[in-house]
Amino acid sequence: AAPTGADGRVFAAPSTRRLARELGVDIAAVDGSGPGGRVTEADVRAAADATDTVESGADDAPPSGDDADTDDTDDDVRSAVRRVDEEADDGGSDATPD
Amino acid sequence: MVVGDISTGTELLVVGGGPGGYVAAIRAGQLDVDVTLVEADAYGGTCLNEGCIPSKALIHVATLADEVESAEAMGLHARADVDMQGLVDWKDGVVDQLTSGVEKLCKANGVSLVEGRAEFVDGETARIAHGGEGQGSETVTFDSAVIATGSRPIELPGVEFDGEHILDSSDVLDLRSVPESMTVVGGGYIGMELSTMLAKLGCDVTIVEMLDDILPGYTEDITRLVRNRAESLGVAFSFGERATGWEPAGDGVRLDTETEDGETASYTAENVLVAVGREGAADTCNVEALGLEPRNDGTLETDATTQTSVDGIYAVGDVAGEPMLAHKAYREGHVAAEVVAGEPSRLDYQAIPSAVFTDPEIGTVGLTEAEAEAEGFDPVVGEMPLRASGRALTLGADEGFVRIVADAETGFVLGGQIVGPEAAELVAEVGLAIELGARLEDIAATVHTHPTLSEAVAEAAANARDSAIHTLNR
Amino acid sequence: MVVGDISTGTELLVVGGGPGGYVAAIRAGQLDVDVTLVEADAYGGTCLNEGCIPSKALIHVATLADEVESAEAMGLHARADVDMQGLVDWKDGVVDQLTSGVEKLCKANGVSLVEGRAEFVDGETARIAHGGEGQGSETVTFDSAVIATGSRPIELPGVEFDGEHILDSSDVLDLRSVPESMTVVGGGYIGMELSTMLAKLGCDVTIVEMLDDILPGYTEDITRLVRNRAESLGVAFSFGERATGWEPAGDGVRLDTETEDGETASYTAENVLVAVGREGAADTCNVEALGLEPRNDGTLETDATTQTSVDGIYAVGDVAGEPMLAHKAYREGHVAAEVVAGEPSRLDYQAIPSAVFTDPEIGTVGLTEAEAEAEGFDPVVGEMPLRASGRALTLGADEGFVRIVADAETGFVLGGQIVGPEAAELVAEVGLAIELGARLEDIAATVHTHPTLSEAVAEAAANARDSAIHTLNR
Ligand SMILES: Cc1cc2nc3c(=O)[nH]c(=O)nc-3n(C[C@H](O)[C@H](O)[C@H](O)COP(=O)(O)OP(=O)(O)OC[C@H]3O[C@@H](n4cnc5c(N)ncnc54)[C@H](O)[C@@H]3O)c2cc1C
Ligand SMILES: Cc1cc2nc3c(=O)[nH]c(=O)nc-3n(C[C@H](O)[C@H](O)[C@H](O)COP(=O)(O)OP(=O)(O)OC[C@H]3O[C@@H](n4cnc5c(N)ncnc54)[C@H](O)[C@@H]3O)c2cc1C
Repeated sequence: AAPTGADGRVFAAPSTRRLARELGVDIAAVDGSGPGGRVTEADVRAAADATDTVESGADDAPPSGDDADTDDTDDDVRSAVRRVDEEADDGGSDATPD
Repeated sequence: MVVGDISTGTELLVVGGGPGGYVAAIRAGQLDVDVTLVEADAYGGTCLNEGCIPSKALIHVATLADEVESAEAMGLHARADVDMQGLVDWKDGVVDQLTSGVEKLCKANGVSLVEGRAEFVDGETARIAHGGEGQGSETVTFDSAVIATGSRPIELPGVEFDGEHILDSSDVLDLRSVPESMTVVGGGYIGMELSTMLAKLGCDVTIVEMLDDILPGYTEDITRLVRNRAESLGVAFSFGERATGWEPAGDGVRLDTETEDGETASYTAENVLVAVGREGAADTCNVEALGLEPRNDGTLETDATTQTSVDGIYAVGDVAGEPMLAHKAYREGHVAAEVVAGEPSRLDYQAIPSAVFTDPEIGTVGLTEAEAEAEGFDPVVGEMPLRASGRALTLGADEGFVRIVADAETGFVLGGQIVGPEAAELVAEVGLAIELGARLEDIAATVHTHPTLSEAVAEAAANARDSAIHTLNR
Repeated sequence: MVVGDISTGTELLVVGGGPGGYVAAIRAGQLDVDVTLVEADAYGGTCLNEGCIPSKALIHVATLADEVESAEAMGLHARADVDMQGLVDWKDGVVDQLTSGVEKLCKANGVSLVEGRAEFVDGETARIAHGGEGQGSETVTFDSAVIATGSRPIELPGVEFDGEHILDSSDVLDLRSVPESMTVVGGGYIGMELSTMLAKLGCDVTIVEMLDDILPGYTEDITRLVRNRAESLGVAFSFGERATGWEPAGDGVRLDTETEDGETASYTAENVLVAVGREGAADTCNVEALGLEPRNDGTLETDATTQTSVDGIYAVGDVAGEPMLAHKAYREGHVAAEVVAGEPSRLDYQAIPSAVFTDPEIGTVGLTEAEAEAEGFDPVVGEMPLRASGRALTLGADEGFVRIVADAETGFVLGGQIVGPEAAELVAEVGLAIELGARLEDIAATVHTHPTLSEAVAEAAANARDSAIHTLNR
């Protein structure tokens, strides 16, 4: 039997989980707006924005940016920003049975 | 080079060049960490030299020989002889190609390679004893270290390995001829894979297992298929017996066993393979100098960053505990390197897949129905039997199934159990679905190529939604 | 039963019991639509009786025989003889099992089955002529109809099929012995699959193709691998030649060809297979009575609900046009049934995968790099050559690759091209990624079982992100 992930079971893509860590968001505490309650990148970003306004970051994950200076990571952060809009309308797949 | 006098510094010291260690080193190199990899024996570790790769190479050829000899019903009449020496030589060539590939990849990614056995001196220094007489040693100072020293087969008291009568899995992968008979102690995945392979090569195999079934952790509807097929290949099983000792008997070995009730039995064969599990090898590099204490099974405790209880000291792969699988080692090595490089990496996978390369093959990932219940889900299960799969029938295979476990409420895919040809490959799609938080509908609505076995994955997902086409819905 | 006098009513009439039709009927039955399926010949259509299934059954056995006879380097010495009659008998058994399965599944899902040829009389009536002399006919009235009459091989003027000298693919799948030689007209996927199979069974094959390469639609780095392997199996190629006519020649056939420049050539062999594509069979059921006009290639135009230009009349499968693949037919049948049942179903897939069961096997899904560019993406491509895959080497296979195409900006997976063992299976994971809108990172971050070919999918995705471990990054 395989162990579950060390962060617990979260229904979100690996890229979304990584984004949450970069933004200092505890993804387990995010309410998912995707199909079935899946956590989307937009949800994570909204949670990050909400946290920012009260000026407190989750202490579990290191902040993104300065020390994560690989091309990979920077690209992903940039591209993820652009994708928020696209991700927002994937709730529509609920509408098609089977 | 002045022998015995060299002292170098490195940002990251990786001890052990198996799947855990070499991946950590390569990934660290990619992230511009100054990294040194020390390997005492052979690059690629157990996996490439005496584990995954050699076993699968031998299994492939044994299976091909058996398959073609049992294909009369398909109009194929064949006689196949395996020359074990030739087979092992070919396997050695495959291993050499891959281990030299690992060496090249390390170098290309900027990893400094050192051959020798590393032992920690303190939290920032290790001594590396070079192999062979008078090869001397060197000292390395490091900022961080990854312990990737792997595991070794567990030895049974009274039935110690001697490489001649009592063999471990590595010995079996280097046989120069097929023994007429073998007693195999242990019906775990290594015991079952090698027993099936040996039986297909014509060896009379008897499996002695302490528990009352093979393949612990797998449900009975899976183990039964593997047991039945092994029996039809001539493998005999004795359950509930513990090996206690052995005697030479003629040219072979008499193995003595005992049940829990004290009943004894004995099995005589050309040799004995003991495959009763593996234990961590945390004891090869003096971890005590770091302030670490291995657990009873020789493994080290780690957290989601792969870090041990000591800051800056990481452990990955078999030495970091179960599941002792190469791809778990890969992932841990990857995460360790990224954490050392300052990335927000974590072991955050939902599931580690497993495969057993028996006949039929098994591929599983995530939760079984019972596990899903235990985790508090209300599971729904979909199944597609292979006898209803066109592709399976064209392969002459009709035993096995694809089973998908999901959460009834949300449809989220939680697990998959697959038995049959290419099960280890097919489980990849289910694994991706689990990681992505995909739902049954997502798999069922994805168009799958006809005729393939992967269609059975989609049909199983549809079956859980009562909309399968090629199998009856519940 | 009073012959010729029966008149029944049904909500949904499905004409044709191939993959398109039987899936439409079963799905409609599941959704409690009153459905009647009419089949003139054999349940399962082309796919089960003379297409996908029989071809793959024969290919499997021919490949097994060839593989085992070329395994000396692995220590496996074998001699394999295929008795074509036995092989075809076995294949017929597989087909029977599957076609009777389709019949049972139809019944279990409440589908009324009628054997006979349906012709439309008007927009709500069809006449069904029962097979055989004096079997009479019946009239069926319907609310909606699905046309699923499939396709047939295109006939070449001057080289018409006669089942003896000039064969179609169905004839080749029913050969009672392996011909010594065969000229194959057409290097598309059917021509290439059957040529490879015949060559492996010992037939001397010459392929005559009008274009200048095999497998139109595939890139040259893929077709080259298939061409080279076919050549090493003894297949000869003549490109740029059009078949113009034939003559009996001794016990065989002399096929005449012409280039664009008017140069002529001829090829003599035991027989000729013509496999130059398929055309829709919209002309079998008098669609004109519905007010429909088939296109030049015998297919009908449909929309995303599978509906034709006439309300309530749907067309699915080969008769609805390219790609003429069974799994495209399945999906269209599924959607047609759901639309008839009032569900908001649409053909909304992102990609239809394809496989070619040549040697090596090809599996593709979604966009190639060039197609992605043409669609306005800035594509990034990741690749993992199989010679760097441990699993591939243990299978004795090192030609081929996994290639993943993604959008550079977002990382969204757009396509995959896979060449090598189990390519048709492996492409399933890439298809799921495309449908789910997954990113390269998602595939790369999913733990894949070692040792499997599916790891190469993850490595290709990682390679596109410059973080592959087992292959060099660009
Ligand atoms: C027969 C068999 C079949 C298997 N089949 C599979 C399979 O199909 N799939 C799968 O996933 N797993 C399989 N495994 C398990 C797999 O081999 C291990 O999980 C994997 O090798 C663990 O990798 P690792 O890097 O942790 O350790 P290892 O591969 O054991 O590598 C450890 C390395 O560290 C070196 N080392 C140890 N101490 C020191 C030191 N002090 N200084 C320097 N170097 C040191 C060793 O020489 C060794 O090379 C199999 C194992 C066996 C035995
Ligand atoms: C050699 C070969 C290999 C192939 N391999 C593959 C493969 O590997 N993968 C793949 O996806 N596809 C493959 N195909 C293509 C595949 O077979 C077709 O795409 C598929 O069968 C199309 O299904 P269909 O239901 O549209 O039509 P068909 O399968 O052609 O079925 C149509 C049915 O309608 C019946 N019919 C026609 N007119 C009437 C009428 N008026 N009344 C009653 N019944 C009627 C016919 O008897 C027939 O049974 C292959 C084809 C060939 C020839």
